[in-house]
Amino acid sequence: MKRRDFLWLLGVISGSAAMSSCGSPKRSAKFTSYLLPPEEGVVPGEASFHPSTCTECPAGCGVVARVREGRPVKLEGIPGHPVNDGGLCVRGQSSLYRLYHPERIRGPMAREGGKLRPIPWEEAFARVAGALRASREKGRKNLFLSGRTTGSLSRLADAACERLEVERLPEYEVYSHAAVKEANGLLFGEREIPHYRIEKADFLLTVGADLLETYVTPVAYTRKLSSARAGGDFLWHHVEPHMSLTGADADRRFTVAPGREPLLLSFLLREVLERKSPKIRLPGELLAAFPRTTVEKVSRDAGIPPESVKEIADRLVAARRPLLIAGGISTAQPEGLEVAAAAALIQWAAGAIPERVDFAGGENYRNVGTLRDMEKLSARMAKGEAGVVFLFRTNPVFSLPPRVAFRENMKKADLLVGMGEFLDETVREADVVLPLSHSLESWGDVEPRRGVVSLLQPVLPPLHDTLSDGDALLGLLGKGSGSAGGYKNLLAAAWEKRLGGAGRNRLLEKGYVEETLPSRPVSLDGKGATEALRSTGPASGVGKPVLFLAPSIRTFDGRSRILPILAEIPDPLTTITYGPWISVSEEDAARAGVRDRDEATVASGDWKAVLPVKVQPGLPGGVFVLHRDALPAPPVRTDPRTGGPVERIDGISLSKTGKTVEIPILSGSFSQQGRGLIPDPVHLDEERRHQRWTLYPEHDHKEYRWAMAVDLGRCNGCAACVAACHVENNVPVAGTADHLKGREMSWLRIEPFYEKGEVDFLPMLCQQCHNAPCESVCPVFAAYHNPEGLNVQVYNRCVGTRYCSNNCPYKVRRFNWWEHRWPTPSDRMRNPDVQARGVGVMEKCTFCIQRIRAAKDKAKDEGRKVRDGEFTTACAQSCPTGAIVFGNLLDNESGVSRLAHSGRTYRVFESLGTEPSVFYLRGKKP
Amino acid sequence: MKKTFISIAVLGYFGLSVLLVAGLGYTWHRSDPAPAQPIAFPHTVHAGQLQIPCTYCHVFVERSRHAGAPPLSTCMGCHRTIATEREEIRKLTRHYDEKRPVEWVRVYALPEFIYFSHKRHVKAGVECAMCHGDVAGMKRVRRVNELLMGWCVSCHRVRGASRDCATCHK
Amino acid sequence: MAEPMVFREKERFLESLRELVRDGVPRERIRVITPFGVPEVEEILPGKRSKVRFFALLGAASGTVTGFAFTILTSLSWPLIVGGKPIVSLPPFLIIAFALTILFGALSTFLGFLLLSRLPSPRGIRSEVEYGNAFVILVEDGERR
Amino acid sequence: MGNAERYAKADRDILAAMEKPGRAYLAGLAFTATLTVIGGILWIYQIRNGLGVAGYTHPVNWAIYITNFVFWVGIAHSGTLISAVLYLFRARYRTSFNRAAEAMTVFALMVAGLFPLIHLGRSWVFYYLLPYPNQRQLWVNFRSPLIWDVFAVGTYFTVSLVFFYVGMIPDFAIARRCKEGIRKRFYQVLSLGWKGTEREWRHYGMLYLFLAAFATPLVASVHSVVSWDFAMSVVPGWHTTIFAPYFVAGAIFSGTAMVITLVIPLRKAMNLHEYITDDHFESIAKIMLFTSLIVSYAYIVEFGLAWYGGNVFETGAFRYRALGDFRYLTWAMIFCNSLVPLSLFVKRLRRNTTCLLVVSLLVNVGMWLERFVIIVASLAHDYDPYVWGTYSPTYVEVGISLGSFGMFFTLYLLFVKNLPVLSITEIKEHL
Repeated sequence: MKRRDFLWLLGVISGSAAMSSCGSPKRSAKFTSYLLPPEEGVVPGEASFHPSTCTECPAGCGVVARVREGRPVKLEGIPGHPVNDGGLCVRGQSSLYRLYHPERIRGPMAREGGKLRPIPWEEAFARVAGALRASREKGRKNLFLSGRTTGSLSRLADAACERLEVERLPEYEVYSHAAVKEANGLLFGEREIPHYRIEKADFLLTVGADLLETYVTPVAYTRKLSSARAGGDFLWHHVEPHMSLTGADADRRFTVAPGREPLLLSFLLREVLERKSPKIRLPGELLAAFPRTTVEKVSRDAGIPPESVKEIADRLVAARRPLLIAGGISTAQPEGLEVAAAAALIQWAAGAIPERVDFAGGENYRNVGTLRDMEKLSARMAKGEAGVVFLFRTNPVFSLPPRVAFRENMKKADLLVGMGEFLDETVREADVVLPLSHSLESWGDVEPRRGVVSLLQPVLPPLHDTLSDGDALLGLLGKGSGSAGGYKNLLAAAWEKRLGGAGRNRLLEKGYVEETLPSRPVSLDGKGATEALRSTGPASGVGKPVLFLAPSIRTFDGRSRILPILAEIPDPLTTITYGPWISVSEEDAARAGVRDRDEATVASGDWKAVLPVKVQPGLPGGVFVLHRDALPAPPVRTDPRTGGPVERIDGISLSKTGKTVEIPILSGSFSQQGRGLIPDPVHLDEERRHQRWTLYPEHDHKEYRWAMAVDLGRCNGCAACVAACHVENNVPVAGTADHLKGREMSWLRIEPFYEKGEVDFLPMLCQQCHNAPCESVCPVFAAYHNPEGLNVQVYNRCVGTRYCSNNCPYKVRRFNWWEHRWPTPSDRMRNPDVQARGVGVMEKCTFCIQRIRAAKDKAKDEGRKVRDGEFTTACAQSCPTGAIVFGNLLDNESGVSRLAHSGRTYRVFESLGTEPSVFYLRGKKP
Repeated sequence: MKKTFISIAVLGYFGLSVLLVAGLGYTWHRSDPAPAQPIAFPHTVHAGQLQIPCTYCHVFVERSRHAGAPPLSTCMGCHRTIATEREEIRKLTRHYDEKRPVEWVRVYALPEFIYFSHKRHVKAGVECAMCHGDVAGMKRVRRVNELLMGWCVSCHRVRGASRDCATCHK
Repeated sequence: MAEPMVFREKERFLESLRELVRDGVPRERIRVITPFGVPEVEEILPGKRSKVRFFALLGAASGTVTGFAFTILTSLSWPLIVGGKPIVSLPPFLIIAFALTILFGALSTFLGFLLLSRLPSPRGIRSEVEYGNAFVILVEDGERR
Repeated sequence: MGNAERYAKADRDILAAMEKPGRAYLAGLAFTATLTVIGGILWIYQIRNGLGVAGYTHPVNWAIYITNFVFWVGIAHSGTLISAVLYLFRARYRTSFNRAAEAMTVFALMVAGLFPLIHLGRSWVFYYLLPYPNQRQLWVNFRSPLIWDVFAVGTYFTVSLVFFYVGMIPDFAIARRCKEGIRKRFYQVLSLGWKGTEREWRHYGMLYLFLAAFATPLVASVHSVVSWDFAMSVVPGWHTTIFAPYFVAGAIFSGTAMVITLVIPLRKAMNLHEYITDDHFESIAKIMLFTSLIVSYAYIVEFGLAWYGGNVFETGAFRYRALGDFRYLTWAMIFCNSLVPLSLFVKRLRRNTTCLLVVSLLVNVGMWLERFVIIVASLAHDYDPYVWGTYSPTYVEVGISLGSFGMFFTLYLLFVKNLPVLSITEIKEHL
């Protein structure tokens, strides 16, 4: 029988009793029998795991979906996957909500009388086909615009466009990394983002590239960084004009005056050429673009202390395997090309190519166009050249600056075909809407990096009347219009052809295949570059103060805004959940006399916006930061040389309106108030003084005592664990109103504490205290200590006195102030192993007790104890840096007990004698 | 005068409490302990006369938390040939041919906040009958107990099984 | 039964009460009704001290015992560790025991009072005889008893 | 005039209070009853929608409801103090207050008892809090201060009720004589057929003595237990050893204040000037002044400890209390509880009922604020700075609180019309 039928049956087989936390079971539930015995190894009520790929952002991390009752309930990174190797970011963890999002398009629609009305697929395809013919006869051009596509889908799209005589436009991505590609193209003839092999470097210098947040493939970089750091002698310097999470995690962070990066880089280039690799000769006229400077000049103009400039240069020169990555904000400036080019030349000069800067396994951004391409497109549509325009998984209306007038111009086309999951700003305008399935409902593959094939496979039948990307395209070709599965066979053949039978099976089994590509040496060609660099960039504006449109770790370029979980998870640096806001440096705040939550008008020329203020420590004066997705249609200019966007707005003025806006800033204080939550490593011995003595007899644990170790040196505040916890434990979405009252529901939070512009992150979850204050005050034993050292909360015993929360020094307990709603079908993403808590009940983290239960169940079947590392909590599993280690403290061999007894260990508020089971490893990077 | 006053009070009080108890009793047992099934499957015949072991049909009981209903193919294994003329069997065959799974009505259901594993109990040597009663003797399966906490706990006490709340409470 | 002697003044009533006693009327046959407690009556007609005390003592004692027994036994019936405290932690149990001591003590004293003073007495409730603020002496004649 | 007349007069005067109610009375009753009903409706609304309708925030999990609970339990105390402790001390002036005070105790406890239920997240499973044999085979956690509350307050209520009733038995006997019709029957039953024989009086005396003896320790114990709800926790600002005496003193303080607030109008309305004289008020005022001094001392000690101890959490908590979001309430509290009562050092003011009324009202306000500040301000800023928050009540909380006052005064108004407001027999005894 077909896989999806089977899955469906699996779904209904144990449609167990309806949710009811009030105690009395609903007894009318039905349950269904199989037609045939299920495949071997599949057991109802037990989770099954299916590999696939995350499509929340272009990075293409491998994920394995945990499926219960035929529904995926959790995504986790695939260990060993060439991209993310087990890690998954906050967006990836949350992307499950995209699948179950209540606002997804339920079926194909067409515009009738100005309103979109549902129509059958056949009709939809027929209309499109008709329109294609019509406009072809009219001599108009049919256009196909998509977001970044890779692998088989990209090929299919090409084929389809060719067949239908549709012009396939350059793909549109907000973050096209135009400058980097342009520079590499001009210098080495590789219009591509190379694969940076950080793990092979001993010194990393990043300029503006937000490796840990959104830059190309953040999880991959994070993993690589961790492995590089694990290697020992590794140092990471980060240079940026603003303040980013990435900067906060770097070993040394230097702020450079906006647009002055080229100065620093020219200096470094000269240094490298003279002191490191004198043999290398660069074409003189090319070198002329990077004039010789002095430390003093650099430090004066770029605003970096001379000793720091020297420090960077010396490290760069001294390093045996240096690596330099420039990108992100720094290359999205008028000086972007210089920055990128200088960086590329330093890489060249320092001999980072091809070992550490690998073009052979590039990041597959060749087909991605630029902002200029979109301007062209808009212009063509304005002229009425456009016939049918396909808008495939892309939302230009939201992200393009108003001057491009994309929305207005695209209306001039004969027919707009919107293809996507949601009625976003673009699809909303379409005449025909073809709803696409989520990647977890679709067959497919992606090639995030050349030589890496990652699998997409359906783990549940489509929730709505949608088609997978491939099937939709096939439908346009009139092939079995709308019938599912056509694409699957195509893929099977394609994989067979490319990978061979063995490879295909490996792909289906493990979810990915990595081909070993021969590393390709590149040759430097100075001419084109010299030309480009001579031609001046866009007017560099009046300079400071400037506003940067930075990418957001929570929403990427804004595409993840719709995921409610991400709105619930605070922005790591500001702890703001429901935005928008503008980050203002302490200096500017003092000057403008604004404080947190004050409303301010930001203006530059004729552009202005009114936003609440958040004062951001560590942000250099004269620099404002706004997340790219904060306002639709931001006023980005186009760099004539790279075609890329200029995401820096110059000549900013900020003035307070006098109003204050309530925005949920979750942190009550960004200072530790001298309470030593993250004690200074200097005071190591002082902690030891709190040797606890007690009147009570010790209560012991027989087999297990579950404990956790959190390495603050590794934690970079990326909040992936928070999202993982949300999904794993059915943590409800509270909403703005409650967040304003501080009634967030998250069981795990990451507390940022600032000191002199430096930020440290403290993941705070239930400490599972050995002597828990919360337990003894509960009148009904809803909170008690179980034999395995867990601080269990029995939800349906709880009467809601909330005394436990009062008495918790860590305030990690959450109370259900309301009956939280799970709008259908999002209720189906709830983890059936965890109760959905009802109104008036206190809830909290119990170290993913459902996972402990499962592991013990398995171990019992095999008549053994649970092995260390056999399972772990959701947060620990998702952590890209492996900062969280979970295990059995009684087992001296276990990772956690080794860490718990290391010299760097401390516990929060140790002096209270609560004896937490969460051990923190203090101090900067290991 | 006084007497009536008192008697009214007394009557009112007891009347109320009686009503209350009755109401509670009603809500507790509101669902039919022996619901009619889409196909009248007689355990008396299969488990009783034919002595077919429970696990022959409830295949998952030793492998999963759910006992699971038999795949229709199992039924058809015999009923392709046996008693094909009977109305109920015709129903069954129709379901099978039209690939329509049978929607059985639950007799036992635990609240959503409870973790219960058939596997663990079977492996611990708990007889099916201990909870489900003499199913072999039931023409239509009847719920023999209400699965209230105290009932579980007493057995756990007796058998020395875990009484950690987290064993059963999610 | 003899006519009740009714007095409106406390002093007169006490005098005649003394007379009666002096005249050798057996104490058991004299009954007195007063609008409020008159200590002198106690002196004139010395009776046994009220037994209510013993009810108080018994009640209180049983309260203490119950308090400790109840808390300890229930805690042991399902031992759950909370806050790392011992299963049988007496200091908190002492509070319960104390509360129950007072409660049982007070209630049993009250019951004792009702018992000893034959209250509530249906006859008393129904009877229309009222002496108001008067002080009354009743002398029951011998045959009756 | 002779004793007999005086006795008769006492009967008349005091029972006069139970005559047909006037307009003012009915209006008052209507008003308080409405408040009660509104409170009830709001409570139902809260149960249907969840505690979100209240102003609770994440760090501040307890607020006005618990404040009211402590406040009302505190009010209850002076009742027992006056009727039991002063009885043991043979304090004459007690006679004129004890009935009113006892009634106050009982009603205050009825109101107080509701608040723990109102503030429960799931009020409908309140019975989980009661130790009774159940099919779950589960009992309650006797280590939890909240269970101590259940027992302490439960006991306190029962004992006070018995004490209250026992005190009234002989008076019922008088009432049944003076009243007619259904009310007569009513008092007949309540009087249990009390005759006034020497045997009855003998046992009665003993009973009353013992009840007083049993009730006396409750004055200290109950509010100590209530204070331990806070003192037993780890919250900085709650976790101090002085809480028990501090709260007991506060309770008596607020209680006496409430007695004065109630009795002054009562005396005026029912012109009982002969039985409740200024001397009586003066002696109560002295108690109030005394306890006020204790409370002020406790304030000083609290801040002193925080300052001297130098514990970062303690100092933080008290700095916030004095200078933080709730500073105005804190200073208002100090003004009402520590400064205003000092005026009672002046004899003339002590004997001036208007002045007394004003002071007692301010003290009531001040003591309510004290509990609010202790509870909310301590929770708002405890250990982890990240979760620091603040709190502001919603109309639901305010409404339910007003409702509680409505309920209390409704009960009190019903009391003055249906039960003897003074202990007639005792008054006669002392004539």
